[in-house]
Amino acid sequence: MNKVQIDEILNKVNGIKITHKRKTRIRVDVDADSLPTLLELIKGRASYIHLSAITCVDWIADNQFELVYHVWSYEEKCLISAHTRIDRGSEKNPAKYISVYDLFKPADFFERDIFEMYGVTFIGSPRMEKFILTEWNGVPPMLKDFDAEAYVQETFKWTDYNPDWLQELTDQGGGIAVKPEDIRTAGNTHNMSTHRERDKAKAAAVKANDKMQGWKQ
Amino acid sequence: MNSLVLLMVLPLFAAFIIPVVAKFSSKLALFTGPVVLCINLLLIMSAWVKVGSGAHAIFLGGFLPPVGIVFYIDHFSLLFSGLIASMVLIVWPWDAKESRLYSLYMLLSAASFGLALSADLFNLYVFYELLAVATYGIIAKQKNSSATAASLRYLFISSAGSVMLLLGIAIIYTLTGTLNIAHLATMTENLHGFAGLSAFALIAIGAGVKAEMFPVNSWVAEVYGTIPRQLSALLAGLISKLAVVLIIKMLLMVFQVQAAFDLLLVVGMLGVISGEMVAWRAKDMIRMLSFSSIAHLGVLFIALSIGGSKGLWLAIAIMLHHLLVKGGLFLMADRFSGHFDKLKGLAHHSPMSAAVFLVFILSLLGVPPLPGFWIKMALVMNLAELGGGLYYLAIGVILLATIIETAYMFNLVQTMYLKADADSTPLNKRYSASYTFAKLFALLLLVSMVFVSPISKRLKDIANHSANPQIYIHTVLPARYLGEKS
Amino acid sequence: MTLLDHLFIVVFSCLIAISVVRNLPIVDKLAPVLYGLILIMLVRMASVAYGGDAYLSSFSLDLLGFKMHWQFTALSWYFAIITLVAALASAVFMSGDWGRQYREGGGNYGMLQLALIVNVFSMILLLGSGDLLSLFIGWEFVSWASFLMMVLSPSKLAKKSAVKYIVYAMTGAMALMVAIVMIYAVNDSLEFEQISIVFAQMSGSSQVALVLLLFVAFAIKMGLLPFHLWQAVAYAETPGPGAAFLGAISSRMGMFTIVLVIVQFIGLGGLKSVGTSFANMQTLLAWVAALTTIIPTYIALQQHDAKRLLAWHGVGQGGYMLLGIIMFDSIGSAGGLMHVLNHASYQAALFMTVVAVMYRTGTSDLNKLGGLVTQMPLTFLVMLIGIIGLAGLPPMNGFVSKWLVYRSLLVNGQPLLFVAAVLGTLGTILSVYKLIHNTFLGQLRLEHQNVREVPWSMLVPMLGLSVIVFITGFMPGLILPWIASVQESVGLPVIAHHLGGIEYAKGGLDMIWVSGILFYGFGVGALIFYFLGGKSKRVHQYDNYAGGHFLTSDVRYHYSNNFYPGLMHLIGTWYRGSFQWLENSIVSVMSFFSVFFENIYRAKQPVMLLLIGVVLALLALYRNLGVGA
Amino acid sequence: MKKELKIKQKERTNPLAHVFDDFIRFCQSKSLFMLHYCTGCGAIELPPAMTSRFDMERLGIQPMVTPRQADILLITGYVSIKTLKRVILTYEQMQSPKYVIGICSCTVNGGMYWQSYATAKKLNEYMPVDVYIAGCMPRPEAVMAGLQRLKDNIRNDKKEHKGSAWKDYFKRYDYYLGNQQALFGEDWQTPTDIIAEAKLYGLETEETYGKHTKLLEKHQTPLLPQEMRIK
Amino acid sequence: MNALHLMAELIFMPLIAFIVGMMMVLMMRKISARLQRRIGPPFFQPLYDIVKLYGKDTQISHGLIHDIGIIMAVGGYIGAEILLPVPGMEGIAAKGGVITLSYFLMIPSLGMALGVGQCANPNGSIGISRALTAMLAYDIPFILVVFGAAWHYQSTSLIGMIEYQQVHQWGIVEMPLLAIAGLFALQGMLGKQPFEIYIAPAEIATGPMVEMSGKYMGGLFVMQTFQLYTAGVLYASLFLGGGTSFLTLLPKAFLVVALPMSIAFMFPRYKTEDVIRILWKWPVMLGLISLAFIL
Repeated sequence: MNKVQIDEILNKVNGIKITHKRKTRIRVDVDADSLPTLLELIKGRASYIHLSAITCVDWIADNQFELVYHVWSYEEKCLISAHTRIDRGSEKNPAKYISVYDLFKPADFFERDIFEMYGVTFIGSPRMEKFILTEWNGVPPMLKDFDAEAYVQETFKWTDYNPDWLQELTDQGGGIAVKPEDIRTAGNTHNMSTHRERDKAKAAAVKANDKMQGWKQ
Repeated sequence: MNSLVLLMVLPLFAAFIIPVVAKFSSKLALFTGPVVLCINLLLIMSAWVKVGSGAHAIFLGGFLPPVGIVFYIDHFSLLFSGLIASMVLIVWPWDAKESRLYSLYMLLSAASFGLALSADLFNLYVFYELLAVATYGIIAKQKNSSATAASLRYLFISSAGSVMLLLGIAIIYTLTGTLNIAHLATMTENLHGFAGLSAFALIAIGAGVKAEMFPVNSWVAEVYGTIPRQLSALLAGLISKLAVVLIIKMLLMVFQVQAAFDLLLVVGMLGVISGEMVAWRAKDMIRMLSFSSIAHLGVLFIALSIGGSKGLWLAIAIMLHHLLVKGGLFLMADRFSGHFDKLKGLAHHSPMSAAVFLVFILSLLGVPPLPGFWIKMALVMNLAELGGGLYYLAIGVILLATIIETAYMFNLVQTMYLKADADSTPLNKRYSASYTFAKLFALLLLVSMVFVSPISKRLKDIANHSANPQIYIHTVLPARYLGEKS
Repeated sequence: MTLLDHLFIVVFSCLIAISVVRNLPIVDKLAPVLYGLILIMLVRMASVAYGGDAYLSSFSLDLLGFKMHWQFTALSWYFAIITLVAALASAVFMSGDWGRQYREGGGNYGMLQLALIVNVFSMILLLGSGDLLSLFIGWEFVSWASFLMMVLSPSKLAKKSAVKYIVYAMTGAMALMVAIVMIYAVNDSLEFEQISIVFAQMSGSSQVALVLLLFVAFAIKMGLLPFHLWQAVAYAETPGPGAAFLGAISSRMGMFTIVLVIVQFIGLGGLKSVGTSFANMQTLLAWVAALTTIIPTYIALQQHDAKRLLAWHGVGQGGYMLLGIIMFDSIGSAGGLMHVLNHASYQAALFMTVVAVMYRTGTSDLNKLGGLVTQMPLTFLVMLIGIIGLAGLPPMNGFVSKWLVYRSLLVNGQPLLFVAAVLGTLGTILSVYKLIHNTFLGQLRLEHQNVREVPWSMLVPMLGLSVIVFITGFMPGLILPWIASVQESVGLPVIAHHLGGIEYAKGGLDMIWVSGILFYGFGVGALIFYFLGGKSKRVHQYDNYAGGHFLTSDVRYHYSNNFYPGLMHLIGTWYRGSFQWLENSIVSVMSFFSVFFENIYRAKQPVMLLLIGVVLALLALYRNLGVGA
Repeated sequence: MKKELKIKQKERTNPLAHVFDDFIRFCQSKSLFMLHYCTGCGAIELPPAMTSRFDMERLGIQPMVTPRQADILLITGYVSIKTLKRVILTYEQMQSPKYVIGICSCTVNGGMYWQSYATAKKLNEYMPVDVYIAGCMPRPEAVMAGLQRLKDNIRNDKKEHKGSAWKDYFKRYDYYLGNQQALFGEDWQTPTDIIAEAKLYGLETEETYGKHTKLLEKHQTPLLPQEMRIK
Repeated sequence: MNALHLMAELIFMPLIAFIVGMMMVLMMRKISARLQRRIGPPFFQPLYDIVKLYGKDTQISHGLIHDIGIIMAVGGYIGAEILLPVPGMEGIAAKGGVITLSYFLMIPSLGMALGVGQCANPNGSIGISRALTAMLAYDIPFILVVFGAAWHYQSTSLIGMIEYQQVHQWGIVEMPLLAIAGLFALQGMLGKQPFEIYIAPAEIATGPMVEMSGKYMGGLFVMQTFQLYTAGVLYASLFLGGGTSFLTLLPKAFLVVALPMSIAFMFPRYKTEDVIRILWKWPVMLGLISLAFIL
């Protein structure tokens, strides 16, 4: 089935945007409520029978989640990734979307995983419950507004780390130049909002460390 | 001694008087039968004492033997007539509505007495027919359709049987010219040819109809199934035995030859196997009992085939034992009968009837202390002494029959002792004479268990006395006649 | 009035006493006392067991020309003492709390007591028989008595299996009657000596017939191979200690009669002379015995009901006894005879433990039990001693008799029989471990948390029997003189014995030394265990390694179903029907014939038969007249 | 330095006992049964340590399957909180003297997953660890060196007291239990009854009991073994 | 058999068995190491293991029967050692023949089975059911071998057999096939690699030994030493003429144990039913053929 035929099938869905990335990759953007019809269409008409994954992206800025359905066809040797955007919702009314379990059985696991990691409940999915993080009952951890490092800082106590072998080294005058805590606090990355500022702070700390090392050569 | 003729005359006379008496008062009609039977019983007892160890012949109408009718009185025939009187008294239908049934019963007893006593062939045949007619009448008395069908079938078979009996007698008459058994006994040599033996075969099968012999006993199950339990007790218990007596008289006096014995043996064995096999599948109490009685009569024939006084002694013992046990079982069936499943849990309702039933079965199977065991042991011992393959086959058949009997009898006992559930019929608890008589029979059985050796000695004497032809000939044919002949 | 008459009178009066008083509460006290009384009467006659001559009874019956008299030889005394001990133990077991529970459960307790005394009476009668007819009468009494015992349990299956038993028993009795008749027919006497005289005169084929008939009769009662189908189900379904009694001794009456009739009067020469030199009767019997040790044992391995398992072992162990006896040499026959006593002791004890477990937990299904060792330790101890005996391991008496049987197989050079016997033993060890593991070891179920030990009235007989098992194992010399006197009375070579065991030229057995060494080993092991190692902490059954999984009480992880999967893959397919087809074929043949005959009776044209007969007769007449005139 | 907690275990008085103890400690150092709990990526380093090139058996160390038979618990790699529950259960099922070796830096201080919400950072907060072998998968030589170090600690434990860290679990059980409850919640319990074990072997100190053990008692009735009872 | 001699035998026989057994265990582990091109454990490693296990401070027990099981296991083998004739100490061995000895070898496995049963661990129960099935498998050829030997030497006491062999040639010369069958059965008896399904570490966590800690595990290690020693000496006295002195007996015993060990570490593990199928097919056939020759 060449490109024209596949486009002709795909265009049956109104409001669809198709981009042929490679011979084996087609990206399709479609709005939320017409995605299930698209999946049904390509499964029925175009032998895209294997749903290999459902992934979710947290666009915190646009307050949206992006759900990507990767469907593979053995005959075509080609993968269609259907992108759609759903509203991110908030604490009070969490994000919701329709489940495709009746089309593809594996969807059960993918939806359960996204529910656990992002908090998106899929209506009609058989088991909307904890999957991997059975011990975790906090905020869905993959959300952008969840800061893992901050969580770690206040749950785990950083005791000072001076094992006896370090004791011997320091007695002989050696030891660690810059304590890991200094790097950590100096870097103080946890209230930096963007990556770039964090990297800049890290580089400064490293330069300070090299300077200290200098005296040893 | 001549008063013994009354035995046969009185019931005949009563049979015709009862309908007339019934016109005046039904109660009188009710009692005439039993009164007559009691008189007969008294006569028999007095004769028993008078006869002592000898024998006596009555020539009716003064005609001398080869011509006239002869009654032969000895312990053997008196024993049977006594049994007839008491059995008919026991099964007397007190609650019969119209008097014709009483006259039929009177007719029946008259015929039986005749069979037991008479000593010449033609007379035997007449009484045999009278007996058959009486039984048709009684069977047909039942109102339901299956009874009439059964009696019809019985009519066909027994009439064919009596035709064969008549044919046998005719052959003997043509061969010897006489019908008096004693006279026949003196000229046995020309009866031992092929014709003689075929005559014996015909007589045996003819009488066999009544004696439930193998080929001709298909009527047994239907008839016993439909007639009242008391009557089937009488028929199975006694009447069949009378037919066997007829065969015995012929066998002992005339046909003491190996071919006859073999015939009886084969027929007996077939009877045993067929009876047991079908009883094994029977799912209904009465059907099982009737087929079991066929089997036991088969054993009787096997015992007869031993021949001589030993054979006769065993036959008498088996007959008495079978009368007690089968008669008792049929009388018991009056209280509980019908399909086995309906008998579930019976032992819990009335342990007494179950115990009595058990005693009868154990004696039937031949469990040691009970008399059944000793009879079976003696039978098997005698058969073994005769040696020969056929006799060992007979032993095998008898013992196989015991095993099959154990199987189906104890299946029934097992259902009895199970827990009663919904569909088992409640016992008809109303008082019935036959149940008390059944208990009496059981008591008799247990008592006889203790006196096994004295009873067996008495039976041996009777057998020896009546089994040897010389005594018979001398009493029946006066010396004068004999003197001329030899 | 010899001692034997006293014995008969006492036993009969006990029968009357118990039948009168069976429904009153005092029967619980009276029954054991009566059995004790009979035991004392028996002990008074002990001289016969130490080489004395047989006791003749003054009773003798002469019925219908058959003379019957009674005598008590060493053989009968040996079996009688086993019967009485088993009866006493089951009576004591029955009369205590078990009886109360049986009564409340709707069982007919009085009848059970009566059945037990009837069994004892009939067995004493059989053991005391002096000639063939009294033997037959005793044999019938014993069959009917055990039928009475079996038919008492309310379940429908029990009644069906009881009826199946009585049919088998009657077949056996009839076979015996035919044999007796064959012997009587020759010279009109029923004495035991007649057997050998008649056997000598008989032609080859009738010899085979006589031996086969005798063997069939006794094999049915003992449950040897072709006729073993009835025994397991019937004994398993008998109520409570009745099963213990039947399992212990009832089927060994077959062994008594085999020794009495076949071994004593037909003897080795007779057996060897029957049939060709290679396949003579002795090898046939030996192979029946060998197969009987193997097949029922591996059927027992598959049972998941404890009583069924033990009953199947009863069948299997019967094979050992016959295997021992059939060797006809001193140690083999001693082994076979001793195995009767040994088996009676631990089989009764094991059945009682299973009944005790049923008394407390209500079920004997091995898949519904487990972990009862902490709740019922004494019952566990009795079962442990019992299974060591049943498996035939050293300290217990089972080992002595099995050693004797093996030793005789070794001396007679029978490799295949030797392997067959060992297969039987190993099968026993496997199934016996399954029994004790599934009931007492492993995970304790929630519903059995508050199960308690059985009351003393049930423990005393069990412990008594296990003491017997141990004592006769530790010092087999106690019962070897009985066996020596039995061998002497039956005409077998007598075994040389001393208190510890058996002297034998090429390697004897001294149980005192062997057990001594074993206990010394255990002592040293205990010494090492308790003194060299430190303290050990008792832990709960959920504190267990399960691959990091937290064990909770709702998960049932006790491994009991399909206990030997490997073995079952290999041999399971052979045993599926456990030889049920043997029985079904006979039944189908029978029903075929009965249908055939039934059609004859239903046939509508009997008159046709008659007419044919008449026509034939006419034909004969015509021919005759032609000739006669 | 934390103060030396006196344990109630009575010291054996007779001299022979000391000789005996030294011999046992020598044998303990010479024969160690290893249970490696392949939690993380470090486990791949152990097969080479066992096979012909490095041959752990030379040191007398054998791999064993069940914690009951094992002396050393090798925690190889990061320990997620879910796995930590099983690791603690396995540790408690092992019989002392038992030793824990943390391989890979993830057990030391969280390693490269130090900022992950799902992993336990310091192993010795939850159980006493004898030897750490740092390295983001240390080479087999390092593992062998670590094992050799452990053997030396055991052999001269009398002088340096570095070989009996396992007693610390009983001595400061409350501290460890507190850390565990912090992670798993208050109703955290394991089937092994550590308090009873401490009492039995006399290893309890005042720090064994505390706030957290009271919490434990509130949630779990200790599993008492069924004792044989005649009546 | 004066008391002193008796005491000596009672104490020294198990001790000798223990020491020689430990050397055999060492040899076994060295062979497996050498086959895997490893150096293998130091000389006293078995001693260290056993002392360490007995020296453990804490060990768990699941109940009295668990303890008694281990006592029966060790005690049973001690009894078996005393019955096994050793040069110079045959006093007690005369009391029990080879049949008694083969039964003595069954007691430890039953004792251990009871102990493991009480541990209420499914791995243990599965292991025990496989161990007993394996016992069923290897005991048939073993009994055949014993039968053949007893029949050939016309006596069941081991001492009689050894004297017979000192006079005539060795058993292996006269009954070669039986000796091979004996080796096959020995392979099964020692419970090593090809027939080791009941200790399958990965599948059922060392089967019966899953809940054995401290001195319990030590007891099983001691049992293993006795097992190797008994197998070696028994086979030697059956087929290799037993030794008049230790110098001749021990090399034979070590050779007898070394042979199956070197075979063992080449093989993976058979399934339970294959164990039975193989052990009932080949050694039994060999045994029967050789019996045909002897009888």
